[in-house]
Amino acid sequence: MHRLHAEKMITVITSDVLENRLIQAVKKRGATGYTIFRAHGAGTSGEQSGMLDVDTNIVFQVVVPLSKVGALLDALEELGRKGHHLRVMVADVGVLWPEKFE
Amino acid sequence: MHRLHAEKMITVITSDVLENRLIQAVKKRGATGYTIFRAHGAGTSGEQSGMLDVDTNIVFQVVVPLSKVGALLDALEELGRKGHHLRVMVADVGVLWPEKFE
Amino acid sequence: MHRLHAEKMITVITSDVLENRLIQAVKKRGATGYTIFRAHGAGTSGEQSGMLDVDTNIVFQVVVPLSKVGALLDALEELGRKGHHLRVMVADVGVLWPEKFE
Amino acid sequence: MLSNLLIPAVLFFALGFLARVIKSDLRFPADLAKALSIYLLMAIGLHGGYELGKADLLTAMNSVMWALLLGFGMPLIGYTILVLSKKVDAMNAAAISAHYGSVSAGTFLTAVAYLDSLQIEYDSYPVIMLAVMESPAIVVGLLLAAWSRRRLAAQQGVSAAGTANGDDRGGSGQLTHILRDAFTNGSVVLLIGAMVIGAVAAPQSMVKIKPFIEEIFMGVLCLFLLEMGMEAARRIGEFRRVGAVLIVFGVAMPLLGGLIGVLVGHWVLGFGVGGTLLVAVLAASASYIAVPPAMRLAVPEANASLYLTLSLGITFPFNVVFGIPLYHALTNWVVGL
Amino acid sequence: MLSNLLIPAVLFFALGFLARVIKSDLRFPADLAKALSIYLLMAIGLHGGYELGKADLLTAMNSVMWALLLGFGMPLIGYTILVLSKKVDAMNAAAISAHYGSVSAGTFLTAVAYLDSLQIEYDSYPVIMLAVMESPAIVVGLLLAAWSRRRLAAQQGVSAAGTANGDDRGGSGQLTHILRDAFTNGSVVLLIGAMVIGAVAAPQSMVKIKPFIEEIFMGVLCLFLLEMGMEAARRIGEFRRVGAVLIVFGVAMPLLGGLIGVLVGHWVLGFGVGGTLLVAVLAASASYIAVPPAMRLAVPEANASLYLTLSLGITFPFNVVFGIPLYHALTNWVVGL
Amino acid sequence: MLSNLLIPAVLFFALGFLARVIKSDLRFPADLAKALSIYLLMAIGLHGGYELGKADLLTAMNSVMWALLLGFGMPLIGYTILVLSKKVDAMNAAAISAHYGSVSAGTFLTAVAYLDSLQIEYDSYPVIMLAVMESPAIVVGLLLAAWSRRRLAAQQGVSAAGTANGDDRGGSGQLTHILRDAFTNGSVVLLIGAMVIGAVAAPQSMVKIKPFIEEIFMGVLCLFLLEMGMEAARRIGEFRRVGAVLIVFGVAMPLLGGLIGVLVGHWVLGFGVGGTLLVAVLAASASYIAVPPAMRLAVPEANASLYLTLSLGITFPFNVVFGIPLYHALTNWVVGL
Ligand SMILES: Nc1ncnc2c1ncn2[C@@H]1O[C@H](COP(=O)(O)O)[C@@H](O)[C@H]1O
Ligand SMILES: Nc1ncnc2c1ncn2[C@@H]1O[C@H](COP(=O)(O)O)[C@@H](O)[C@H]1O
Ligand SMILES: Nc1ncnc2c1ncn2[C@@H]1O[C@H](COP(=O)(O)O)[C@@H](O)[C@H]1O
Ligand code: NA
Ligand code: NA
Ligand code: NA
Repeated sequence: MHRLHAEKMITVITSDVLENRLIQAVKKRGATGYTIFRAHGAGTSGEQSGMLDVDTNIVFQVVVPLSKVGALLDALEELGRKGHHLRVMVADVGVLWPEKFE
Repeated sequence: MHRLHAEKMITVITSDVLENRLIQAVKKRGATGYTIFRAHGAGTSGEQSGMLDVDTNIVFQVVVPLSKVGALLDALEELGRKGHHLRVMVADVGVLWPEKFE
Repeated sequence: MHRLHAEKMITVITSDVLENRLIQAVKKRGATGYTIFRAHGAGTSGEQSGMLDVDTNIVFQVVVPLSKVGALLDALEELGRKGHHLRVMVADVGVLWPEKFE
Repeated sequence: MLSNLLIPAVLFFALGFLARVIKSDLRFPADLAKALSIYLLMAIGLHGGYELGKADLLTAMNSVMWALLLGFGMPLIGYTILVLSKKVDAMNAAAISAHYGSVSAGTFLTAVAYLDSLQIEYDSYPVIMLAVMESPAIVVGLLLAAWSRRRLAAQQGVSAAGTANGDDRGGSGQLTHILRDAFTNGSVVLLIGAMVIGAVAAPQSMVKIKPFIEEIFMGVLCLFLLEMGMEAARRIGEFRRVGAVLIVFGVAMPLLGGLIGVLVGHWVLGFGVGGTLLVAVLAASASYIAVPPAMRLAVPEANASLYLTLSLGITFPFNVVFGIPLYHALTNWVVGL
Repeated sequence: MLSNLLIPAVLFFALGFLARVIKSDLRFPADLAKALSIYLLMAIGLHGGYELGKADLLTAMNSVMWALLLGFGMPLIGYTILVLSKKVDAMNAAAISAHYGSVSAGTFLTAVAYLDSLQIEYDSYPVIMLAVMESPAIVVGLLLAAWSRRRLAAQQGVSAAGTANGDDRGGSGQLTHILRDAFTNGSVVLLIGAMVIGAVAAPQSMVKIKPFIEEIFMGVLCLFLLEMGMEAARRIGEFRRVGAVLIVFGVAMPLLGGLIGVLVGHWVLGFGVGGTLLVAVLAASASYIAVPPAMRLAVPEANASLYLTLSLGITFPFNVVFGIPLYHALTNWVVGL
Repeated sequence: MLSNLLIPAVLFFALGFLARVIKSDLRFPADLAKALSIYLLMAIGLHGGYELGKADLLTAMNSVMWALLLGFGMPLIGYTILVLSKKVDAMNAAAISAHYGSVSAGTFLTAVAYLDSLQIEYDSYPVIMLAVMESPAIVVGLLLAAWSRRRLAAQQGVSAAGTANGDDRGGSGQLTHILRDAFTNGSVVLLIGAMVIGAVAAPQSMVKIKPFIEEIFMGVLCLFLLEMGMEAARRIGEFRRVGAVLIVFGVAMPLLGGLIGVLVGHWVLGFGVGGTLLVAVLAASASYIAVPPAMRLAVPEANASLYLTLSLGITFPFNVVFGIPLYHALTNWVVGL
C-alpha cells in the first residue's frame, strides 16, 4: 500500500462532560480535526447507561502524525492526574492523503 | 512510546439483542469494562436499518491484555456456533495506564 | 492467535450525505458488508455539529481481505478527486471466521 | 377499501412505502421510531386500562381467556402449515409462526382509526386482548423451538441441552427462563404496566394525562406508520430471499387468522361489528416489535431475514391496506347471518 | 420590530443564539432537531393540504406557477450577482444561489406566528408555494453547477462528463438524475405527501389528527427555533471564513427577495397583507434543510462552509429578527399605494 | 401516602423501577430521556414566567432571596454533616452536598401532580425558586471543593493552583470561572430563558403555545418518570459501593431539607399548604440533571458513583414515594399550629 502513510490514531473513552476539554486539548496540540461519537459502557467507575448527560460516554478519536503523539499523550495524562476517568488507546493506521492530517 | 503498553482490542459487531449476553461473557472473563455504541449496516444476513430494536447493530469493544484474549474468543466462538451472527475483529493497541485494563 | 486471520479494516469519515455512495462503492468491490455509525467532529471544512443532516458525519467501516483493499482505495480516491471530503484510514485486524469477509 | 385508503394513518403508511420505492432520501432519525412506539404502547395501555376500570369483569376474563387461546393456538397452526410445506426447517417454522400468534399494535391501531373514520363503535375488551396476546406466542415459539432442537439433536445423536440458551442456562430451568423472558419483554411490561396504571389511577389525576394519550395520538400513529411504511418497503425488497411459498403463507396466515378472529369475536365473545373486527385484526396480524428480538436471542438458528420479511414486508402491509376492509366485510357478513 | 421580538418563536431563537454566545453547555440530543423538523414538515403539509381542499383552483394554480418562477428565478439572480462580484468561483456561486431559490420553513413559520400575534389574517396559498419552492431551486443549482463545470473543463481542455456525479452517471441521463434527486428529496416528499394526504383524507378522519398538527405546533416550533438559534450562532462564528462581500450578499439577497415577493404577492397574486408578507418571506428566505445536502452530494467542488454560513448564520437570523417586520412594513406601504 | 401512589406520575416511576428489578429488557432510546427533560424545563419555565408576569413583585423577590439562601445553605449543612461523619473525604463531601442544595425538577413536578390530584391550590412563586435554585448550589459546591483542595494540598505541602481546572485556568480567574460555569449551565439557561420568555411574550402569542406546555405536560412527565424509575433502580443496585452511613444521609438530608422548607414556606414566605409543600420539596430534593455534570467536570477527584447513587438511587425515589406525602403531613401540622 505505497499510497498509505503511517499515522497514529488516538482513541479516548471518557465522560461526555469532558468533550470540550478534549477538543481544546487536541486543537492546542495541532491536530487537524477530531471525531466524536456517543457510547455507553461500564468500567471501574460503574455503568454509564447513556441516559443522562452525566451518564454518557464519548469515544473521541484523533489521527495525528507520530510527531504529535507525545504532546497529546502528555495532555491526556495531565487530565488523568487531575482525577478524570479516561481510557486512552493508540493504534497504527495508514491514511490516504496524509497532508490532511499534518 | 515507552509509556504505552500493548493490549488487544476485541471488536464485536452484532445485533442489539445480544448486548446482555456479550456483557455477561466479558465480565465472566475478567475484562475491566466494555464500550458499546449503536450502528447500522449490512452483511450476509441482510440490511440492519437501525430503526427497530431487532434491526439495530451494536459495536461492542473490549480492551484486554493478551492473556485474556483466548478465553474471550472461545466465548465468542461458542455464541457463533449456536447460530448467532457475530463479526469479531482483534487489533493491537497501545494503552496508557495499563493497570486499568488488567 | 492461530485462529485469527489477517484482514484490513478501512474506515472512512465523511458527511452523512455520502452514505449511499459509499455503500454502492463497497458493494461493487465485493465487500460482504459494512458498518456505519453517526458522529460529529471538526476538520479542515469546519465543525460538523451533527444537528442537521448536512452537518452530520458518518464513520463507515468495512473489513476486507488485503486483495480487495486496492480497488476500494481507488474508489475512495476517485470520490476525493471529485471534491468530496473524506478521511480514509486503514488498519490491520485479525478476524474470526475469515470466510465471512471474503 | 376505498374508504380505508382515505384514512391519514393508511395514507401515511403508503407515503412511507412510496418514499422508499422512489428511492427518496427521506429518513427518520434512528431513535424516533423507537420513541414513537414507546408512546403508542403507553397510550394504548393507559386508555385500555382506563376503559377496563369501567368494564364488565366476566366479559373481560372471557376475553383474556380467548386471547390466550388465540396466542397459543395461532403459532401451532402456523408451525404445522410451515412444517408440512417443507419449505423451511423446524427452527425457522417455530420462529416464524411465533410472530403470527402475537399481534401488531400498528395494525390494530390502524383498524381503530378505520372504525373511527366510519364512526363505528367498538368494545374496549380487544385492547386487553392486545396486551395479553404479546407473550403467549413467544412462549409457544420458544417451546416449539426447544422441542424441534431436541428432535433434530436426537436425529443427529447429540444432546441439545443448552444448545441455544447459553452458558448460564441448563436444561432444568429452561422453561422458567422461557416464561420469564416472555413476560419481562419490554413491550409487554410497558403495555400491561400502563394498563394497570390506567385502571388503578385516581380518575381526577387521569384527567390531566388524557390530552397526551388522546389528542396527539392519531398524529403520532401517522408518523409511526410513515416510518413503518419505509421499513415495510425495505423488507419487501428482500422477498426474493423468501420464496413464493412463504409469501403465500404471509398472506394466507392473516386471512385464516382474520376468519378465526371474526368467529371468536362475534360468536364466542358476542362483540358488535367494531369489536369483532378488532379481534379479527388481533388474530390476523403478526408481531414486528416484541417477537423478533425474542426469537433472534433464543432461536439463533432461525433466519431473521425470513421472519422479518414475512411479518413486516408481507403481512403488515397486506393487513393495513387489504386486510382491514376485508375482515370488515367478513364481519358484516357473519354478523348479518 | 418590537412586537416581533415579543413572539415566543423569535424569543426562543434568540435564547438559543444567546446560549451559544455565552458558551452555555446547553445542547440538544442530535436526533431531536431532526425529529422536530420532520414533525414541522408533516404538520405544515397536512394543514396546507387541508386548506387547499377548500381553495380556489385557479388561484392555487396561479400561485404554484409563480412559486416555480420564484424558485427558478431567484437562483439565477443570485448566481449572476455572485459571479459578477468575483468573490467566489462559479461552482460556489451555483451552490450558494440554489439556497436562495428555495425556502426556509422555520422562517416561514416564524412569519406565520408573527401574523398570528398581530391577529392579521393570511391566505392559505403561500403554504402550497412553500411546498412547491423546495425543488426548483435544487434543479437550477445543479444545472448551473453542471454548466459551470463544463465551462471550467472546456477552459482547461478536459471533458467534464461525469466529473461530479460518480461512477454510475453518464452525461446522457444526467438531467433525469438531477430532476429525480430534486423531487425525491426527503423534505419535498414529506411536505408534498402530507399535503396530498391533507387534501384527500376524509374530513371526519382529519378531525382526529388536528390536535397533533395544531395544538402543539407552536411549541414544537419554539423548540426547533431554540435549536436553530444555537446552530445560527455556531455558524455566524465562522463568518470570517466568508468575508465581507458575501456577508453583504447574505443580507442584500433576502432584501431583494422580499421586495420581489411583496410585488408578486400583492400585485400579481392579489393577496392581502398577510398573504403578501408570506410570499415575501418565501422569496427572501434561504433553505438550510433540503438544499445543503443536495449541494454537498452533487456539487462537491463547492465549499459547504460558505453556503451553510450564509444561509444559516447570516440570512436566517436576519430574516427572523429584522426581515419579517421589514417586509411587513414594505407590504403595508405597497398595499396602501 | 396511598393517594400519592394513585397518581400516574408516581405509578410510572414505580413501573420503571419494577421493570429494572424484574430485569425486563424495556429500554428507552438514549436521546429520549434527554429530549423529555428539555421539554419539561421549557414548559416549567414558560409556565412559571407567565404566572410571574401576574405576580406580586415583593413576594417574588422575597421568594428569590430565600431560594438563594436555601441553595447556598443546604450544601453547607450537607458538607458539615458529611465531613463530621468521616465516611467520605472532603472532595466527595463537597460534590455530594452540592446536589442537595440544588433541586430535582422531576420531584417538584411529581409534587405538583400530587397537589393537582388532591385538588390543592398552590402559589406560583415556588416555580421561580426552582429556577433560581439550580445555580447557587453549584457555586457553593465548587467553592467548597476549591477550598478543600487547597487545604489538602497545604497538608501535603504542594500548591493546588489549577489542580482541577485545567490548562487554561489560573488561580486568579477561578471564581469568575466557577460563577460563569454555574450560570451558563444548560438547564439553568433553558429554565431561566423560558421563564423570561413566558414573562415578556405578548399574551395573545402565548395562547398559541399553551396547549404544548399544558395539555401534554403530565403525559411527558409520566414518560420521563418511567425512564427515571429505571435509572433509579439501576443506581440503587450500586448502594453497596456507597455504604450504610451514606444511605442514611441520603434519607436524612431530604427529611431535614423538607423540615426547613416547610418552615421557610409557611412561616417566612407565608404560603398556603400547596406552596409550602412545594418549597419543602425544593429544599428536600437533590439534583440529578444540572449538578452532576458540573461536579464531574470541575471536581474530578470526587467519585461520581457516590453522588449519583445518592441523588438518583436513594433520595429521588425516597422523595417521590415517601417524602411528598410526609412533607404534606408536616405542612398540614405546621399550618394548623
Ligand atoms: N485528525 C483527525 N482525526 C480524526 N478525525 C478527523 C481528523 N480530521 C478530520 N476528521 C474528521 O473528518 C471529518 C471531515 O474532515 P475535513 O474533511 O477535514 O473537514 C471531520 O468532521 C472529522 O469528523
Ligand atoms: N476494558 C475496557 N474495554 C473497553 N472499554 C472500556 C474498558 N474499561 C472501561 N471502558 C470504557 O471506559 C469508560 C470509563 O471507564 P472507567 O474509568 O474504568 O469507569 C467505561 O464506561 C467504558 O465505556
Ligand atoms: N465486511 C464487513 N465489514 C464491516 N462490517 C461488516 C462486514 N460484514 C458485516 N458487517 C457488519 O456485521 C453485521 C452482521 O453481519 P452478518 O452477520 O454478515 O449479517 C452487519 O449488519 C454489519 O454491520
Ligand atoms: Na396474530
Ligand atoms: Na427564497
Ligand atoms: Na434541595
